[in-house]
Amino acid sequence: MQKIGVFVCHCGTNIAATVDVKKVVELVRYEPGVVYADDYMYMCSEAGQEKIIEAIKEYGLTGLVICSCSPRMHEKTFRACAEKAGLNPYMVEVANIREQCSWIHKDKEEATKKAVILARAAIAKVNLNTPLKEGESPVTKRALVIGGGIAGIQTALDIADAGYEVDIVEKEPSIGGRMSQFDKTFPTLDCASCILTPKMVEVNQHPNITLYTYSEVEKVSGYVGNFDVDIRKKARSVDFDKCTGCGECSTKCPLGKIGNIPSEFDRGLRNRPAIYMPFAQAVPAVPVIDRENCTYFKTGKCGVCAKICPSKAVDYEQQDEIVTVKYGAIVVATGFDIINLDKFGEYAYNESPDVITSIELERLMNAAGPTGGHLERMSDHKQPKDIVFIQCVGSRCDSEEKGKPYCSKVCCMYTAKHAMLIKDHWPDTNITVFYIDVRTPGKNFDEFYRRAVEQYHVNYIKGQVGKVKPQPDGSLLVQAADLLDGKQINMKADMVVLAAAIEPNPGVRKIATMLTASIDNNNFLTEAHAKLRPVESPTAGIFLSGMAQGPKDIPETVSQAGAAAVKVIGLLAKDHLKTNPCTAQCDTLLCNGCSTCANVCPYGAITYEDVQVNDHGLRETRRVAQVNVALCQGCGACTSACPSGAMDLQGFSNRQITTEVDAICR
Amino acid sequence: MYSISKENLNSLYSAIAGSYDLFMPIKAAGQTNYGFWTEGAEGDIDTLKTIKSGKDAFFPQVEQLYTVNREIVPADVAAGDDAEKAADTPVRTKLKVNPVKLVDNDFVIFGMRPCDVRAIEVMDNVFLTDPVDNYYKSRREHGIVVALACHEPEESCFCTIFDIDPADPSKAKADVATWVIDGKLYWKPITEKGEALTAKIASVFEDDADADSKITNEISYIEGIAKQLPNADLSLEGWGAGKTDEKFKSEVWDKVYKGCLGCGTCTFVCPTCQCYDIKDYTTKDGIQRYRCWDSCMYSDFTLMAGGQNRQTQLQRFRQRFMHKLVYYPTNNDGMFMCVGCGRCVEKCPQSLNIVKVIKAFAENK
Amino acid sequence: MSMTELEKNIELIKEMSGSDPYKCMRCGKCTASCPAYSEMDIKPHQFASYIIRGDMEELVDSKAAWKCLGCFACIERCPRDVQPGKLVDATRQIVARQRGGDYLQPEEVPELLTEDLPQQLLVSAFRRYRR
Amino acid sequence: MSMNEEKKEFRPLIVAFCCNWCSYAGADLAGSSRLSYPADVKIIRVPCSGRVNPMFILRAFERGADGVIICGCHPGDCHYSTGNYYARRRMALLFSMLEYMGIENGRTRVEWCSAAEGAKFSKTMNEFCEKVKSLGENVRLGDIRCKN
Amino acid sequence: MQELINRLKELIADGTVVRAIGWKKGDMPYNPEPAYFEKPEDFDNFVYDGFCGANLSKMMIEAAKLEGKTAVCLKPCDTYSFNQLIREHRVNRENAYIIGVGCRGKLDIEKARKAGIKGIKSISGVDIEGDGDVTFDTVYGQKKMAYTDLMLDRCHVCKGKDHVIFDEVIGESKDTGDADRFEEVIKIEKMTPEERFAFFKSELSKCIRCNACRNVCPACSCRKCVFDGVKFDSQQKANVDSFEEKMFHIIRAFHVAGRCTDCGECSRVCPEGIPLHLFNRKFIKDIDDFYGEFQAGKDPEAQSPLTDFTFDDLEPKDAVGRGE
Repeated sequence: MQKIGVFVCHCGTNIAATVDVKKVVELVRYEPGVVYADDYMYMCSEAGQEKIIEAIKEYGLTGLVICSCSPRMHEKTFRACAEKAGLNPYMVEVANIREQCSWIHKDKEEATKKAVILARAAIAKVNLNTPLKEGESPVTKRALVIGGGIAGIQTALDIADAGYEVDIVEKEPSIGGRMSQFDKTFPTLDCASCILTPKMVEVNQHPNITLYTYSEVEKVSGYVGNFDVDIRKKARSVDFDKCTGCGECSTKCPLGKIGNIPSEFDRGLRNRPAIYMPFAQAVPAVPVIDRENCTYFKTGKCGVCAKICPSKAVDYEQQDEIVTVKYGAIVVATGFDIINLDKFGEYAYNESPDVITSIELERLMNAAGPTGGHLERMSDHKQPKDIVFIQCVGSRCDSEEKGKPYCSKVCCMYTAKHAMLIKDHWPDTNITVFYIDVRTPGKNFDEFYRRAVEQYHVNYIKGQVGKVKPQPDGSLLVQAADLLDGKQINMKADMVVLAAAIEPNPGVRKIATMLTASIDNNNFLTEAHAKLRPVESPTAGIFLSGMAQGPKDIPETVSQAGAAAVKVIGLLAKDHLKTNPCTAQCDTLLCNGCSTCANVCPYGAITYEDVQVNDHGLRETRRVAQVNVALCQGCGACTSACPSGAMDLQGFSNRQITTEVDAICR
Repeated sequence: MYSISKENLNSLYSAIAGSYDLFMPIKAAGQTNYGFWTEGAEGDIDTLKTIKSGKDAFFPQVEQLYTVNREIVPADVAAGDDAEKAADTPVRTKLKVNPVKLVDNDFVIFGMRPCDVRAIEVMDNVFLTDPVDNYYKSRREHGIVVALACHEPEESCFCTIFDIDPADPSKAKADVATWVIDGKLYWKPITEKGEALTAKIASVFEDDADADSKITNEISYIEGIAKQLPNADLSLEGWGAGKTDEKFKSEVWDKVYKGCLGCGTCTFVCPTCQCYDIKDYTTKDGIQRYRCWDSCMYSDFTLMAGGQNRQTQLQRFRQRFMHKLVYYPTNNDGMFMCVGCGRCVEKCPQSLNIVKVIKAFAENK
Repeated sequence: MSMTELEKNIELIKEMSGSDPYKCMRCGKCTASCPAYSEMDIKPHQFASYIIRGDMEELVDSKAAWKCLGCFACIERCPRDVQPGKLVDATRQIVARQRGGDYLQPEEVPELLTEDLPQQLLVSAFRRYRR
Repeated sequence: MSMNEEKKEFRPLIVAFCCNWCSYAGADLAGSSRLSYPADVKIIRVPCSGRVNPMFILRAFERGADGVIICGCHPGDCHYSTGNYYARRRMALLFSMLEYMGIENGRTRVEWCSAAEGAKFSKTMNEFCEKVKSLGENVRLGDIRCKN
Repeated sequence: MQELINRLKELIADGTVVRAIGWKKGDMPYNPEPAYFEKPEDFDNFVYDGFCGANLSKMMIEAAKLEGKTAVCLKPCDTYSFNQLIREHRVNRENAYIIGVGCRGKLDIEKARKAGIKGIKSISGVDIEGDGDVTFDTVYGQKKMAYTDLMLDRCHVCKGKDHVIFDEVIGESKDTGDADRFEEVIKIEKMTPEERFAFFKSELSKCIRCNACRNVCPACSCRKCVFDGVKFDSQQKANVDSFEEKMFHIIRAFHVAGRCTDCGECSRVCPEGIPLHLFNRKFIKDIDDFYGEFQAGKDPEAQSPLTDFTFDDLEPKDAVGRGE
């Protein structure tokens, strides 16, 4: 029989306001196995833990039940506390009477009753707990960063600088990501490529970093410290070792002039050849053949690039290659894109080339962009005089079909940036910004926005635009209302810039599934804890960096990238990881050797061996299941598949769960 | 002699049920088993053998013995008057045992065949000898057995080898003997209990002057049939008291047990098997302790923590038949623990049965 | 906990209109889109605030409640699914109910038609009464 | 009459099996967002919905539960890759069998609920409680011995 | 039958096998028992006729552990069970010599009893090769029944006359199927929930927990059943008219779902005549409906539906209420 101590936490008033803590203590005192029960204001506090330790020593407790917040919050704390007092940490169970009781119920009597039941279930479970010992698994000292934008670059550099090897997998031909498309950055207005390019070069040259560009993650298996990742290196059709990056092939590609292949990098504002580098500073500076559009691949004729390449680097025969690499940690830095604007017919984005998105405006204002940095309308190449910016296009929408429910966070700032940059170059431009709210929390952010208003006289109007109507004269009629002045506005504009909502890169869903990392309704990766573990995924060994986790600007991205790197470094610095002791275990006397469990094990942790058994005196050789505890992650799939009950899960055993059911139903 | 036409049996049942609980063969979902008769239930005395025997009447398959509840002794009570001590006194809990009430109302077991009536004697030897089983005893005291003659014995029957007369229940230790002949039930009280019962329900009967001659004819007809049955000549030579060593060590067991599945069909349909297990069922605040039939054919029969029960099916198989044909007779003046009802002959999934065992030993002498 | 009178009213409007005035973030897209803007003494985006404040009487007495053409532009474009047009409609229903169920029957619509009535009113009338 | 009026409202007993990674976290989120649901729901934490053995579900019914709900990660999001896929098949067959045996539909449910879906968790539990309440006490599956 | 006996004797004589598993003549004309045959004289009692319904594949679990090969007589439907046992590594194929025996449907003596036939002295017309009616010679006179009327229910939904695994086949088989396999299940599905509940309650309340259904089942081959063990605190011996028997029968069927070949042994052996196959067959039907047709034991390589999945499997909520 266990000697169980029950500790009920008030959590200030968080629990005590709705749960009669004293009453819980009185009622659970009588449960089988309980020898001690008490309450305390904050069980997780130093003093609270001290109380637990004292009780363990004084009453010789063999098991603890803590009635407090979610075990996801403090189970670790209390386990460590038990360990301090010499008790096996797995003799602790937490009854969640805060998140699953006091916080959701109002009626005190009802909440108290429920708290008692939850405590009873935990007590019943502890009665069946057995001391468990953590195992150890080795750590592969290499990290994988998925995504080569600023988030991935920064994470990789930080990890590499700490002395660990890092691989970056980028699906585009070059690293650089969205930031490489930007012209200037807020709130300092410094040139994006001026700060990004050096980092890209550094990545390329860093001895600890391996780049897999034009590559994708194909398959992930394993677990923290020991991931096996298949990376598909798509055929570039250009020999990496031979290519000098001279660019001759791109210049000579016949499709460069006559083809109609929109440049992804320039958001379709200009065309590119079939063999191309996305942009001049691309890293690696090796072109790639777009096989879908290339005449040679379509018809077998042409071959101009291969002929003119001075170093004979073009290789049409190249095949996709799959490499399998072992990693200890994986960082997801898959970044973002902007939403599709098809749903917003009222803004005429698909109707008029002069209605553009902000990211297109970045390209239009960039000296290396399609217009050489000269702001012009795509319809008639004239410089726009009146420019209207529309904020929150697709952000802050109520329903899925309208757009995204969240604030995209960066639009207010980049719009102010755009307005000022335009005014700087072309001071006689009239700029109107229609906004719902101007949101500028951040260092020097509001000052930046005020500068746009006060210094540059950008006209900010509160009121969402209702409609943009292309006019026969080529201008755009913008219909809006000034809510503060109470007027309806119908104004003509030469160009309309839409601050389209951002969304996580659509590829992230597939990657999250492979990694078994969870994602939220908006496809942003979920962090292990919103406040306390913001750069970790709930899945051990998976870390989050950049926009993949949520909207953020460049400085935030860079800080998060660094934070993720630190977490990775912390992991890789260990030679061994403690493994979860809650693993499956096979009772060899009950095992039939039927292999059903092995068929459902996602980790290949179950093997079969012929072993000599002594079944109450009956000695024979039997084929029985054996669990490799280093591989087993404790999901328990095998236990429900096993018909005889031979396979059981430590810490969540069949009898433990059954007894919890019984306790709840009592 | 009392008689009642078969069409009016329901009024007989009603009359009995008016004063007693009536336990009798009832047809439900296509099968006939003993159960308590209530208005609307389909009493069935034509089916020769109920699937389970009627032993449930005295030794139910599941029977609650008592319940145990935990009572809380509050700290202050546990500590007595010493209030200061109370704070440090651990709370105690006390177990409270609540026995179930023993059966105290008379009930009637109607339609028991002579073999099953003999089986009651077999069980009496177990449950009514020291130590007496109170649960069984109370039922025996309050149960009134109405035996029914077999009309058409079947090929699986072999009661005659145990000197049971299927045709004449008045020879059996029943309280009332009955026959069904040509659409009429004839009723003959034997014991005082039987008389008392008869007195209470006499109004439903009519008198039949030819009863005695009809019954005599029926008895001789059935006895004639019984002689023709394939196992009528089965010999029990070599079995019985004192044969333990000889039979236990026999090599024949190894040959006969192999088909055995280790299910409990034979034991559960058997009128004489009386092994049981006692288990606890946890309820809301305590446990219910109940006993239920167990089968020596089960691998977990008498299993204890050390695991030292019978390990192989051979051992279990041997145990069942040794018990019936050797151990029991040894302890009970040669009485066999089998009444030849033939239920196991009919129901064994693998067609193994006591007859085959007896024959196998005879062949391998 | 019992609901205040105000909350009950808002619940009623929610029920009638199927839209939730609390969702409004005052972006003004409805007002921007409103073709009857100049006629509306209470602008579409203000309907939500009026309801939340409980100024039902002002709404009921307003011109706006009757000037809305029911063109559904605001309903179509509202990013928050507040759909002010439905709130306007609910206001009208409240008035209609106050008048004792004096509903307009679809058959009566043609009789009420005059040449001056805008086409859109006709269309919206049909849309509404078909429900 | 007055007896009937005073008769207490039927409160179902609901056992919820929640996987540790998604649904239990979703329940926590519902809690920290103060999104209430009836106290009738009692959660049992399991590592994965694939851990839920049909025996547990039947056990809960035996012991007097009026409804059992299993919550796991969305298909494709299982922390252990595939556990919920197996659970999905198991539960589909089990639920169909219970229906076949004449047990009211609606006493069992499987819901996929992510760690981010506190609102969904709360909504699901509210709905499920309502449903089970409308079905009344579970008399077809419970063991009479547990009622004492 | 003589051909079969000769062949078995030959196999033992030439050392191919050490023993054979077949049926031994019973003491009644209808109760042959599964038995081992080793010596030539053992075969004097060998029988193979219409009453040899037992599925011998489960006996191979133990037999295959013995020294030397064992010949086993399997009817076409039994071979499915054998395949399933191979898939689950419960028998060693190498130690088995499978003789596919012919089958023209197996007989159920209960059918005769139900027809009022009793006091049977001898039976003719049940030979494996014959056709025509079955004649009973009883102490109450001679009775006749058509062979098909005497057949086990399972034979009316025969899986076919082909053996799916064998070393050799002796004798002709006949597909005796003349009913729809899922007819009974569909009939129940069409009842109201109340009717369904009442139906199963009345059937299951007959259960005496003798475990014959479990112990005979070739798929229920656990060394120790969960209902005998303590792993779930589920050790059950009580026979109370409440939940336990429902739980037992649901779990019994659930544990063999996707593995049950629908051999029908459970219903054959139930002393109370409970149609236990209705549980198994419901799972089979659901598996077919939800995940595509699957016959356990047909292909020992095939993944069982319950250890398999597709990304867009049916949601549990759509698995119920389909009839509504």
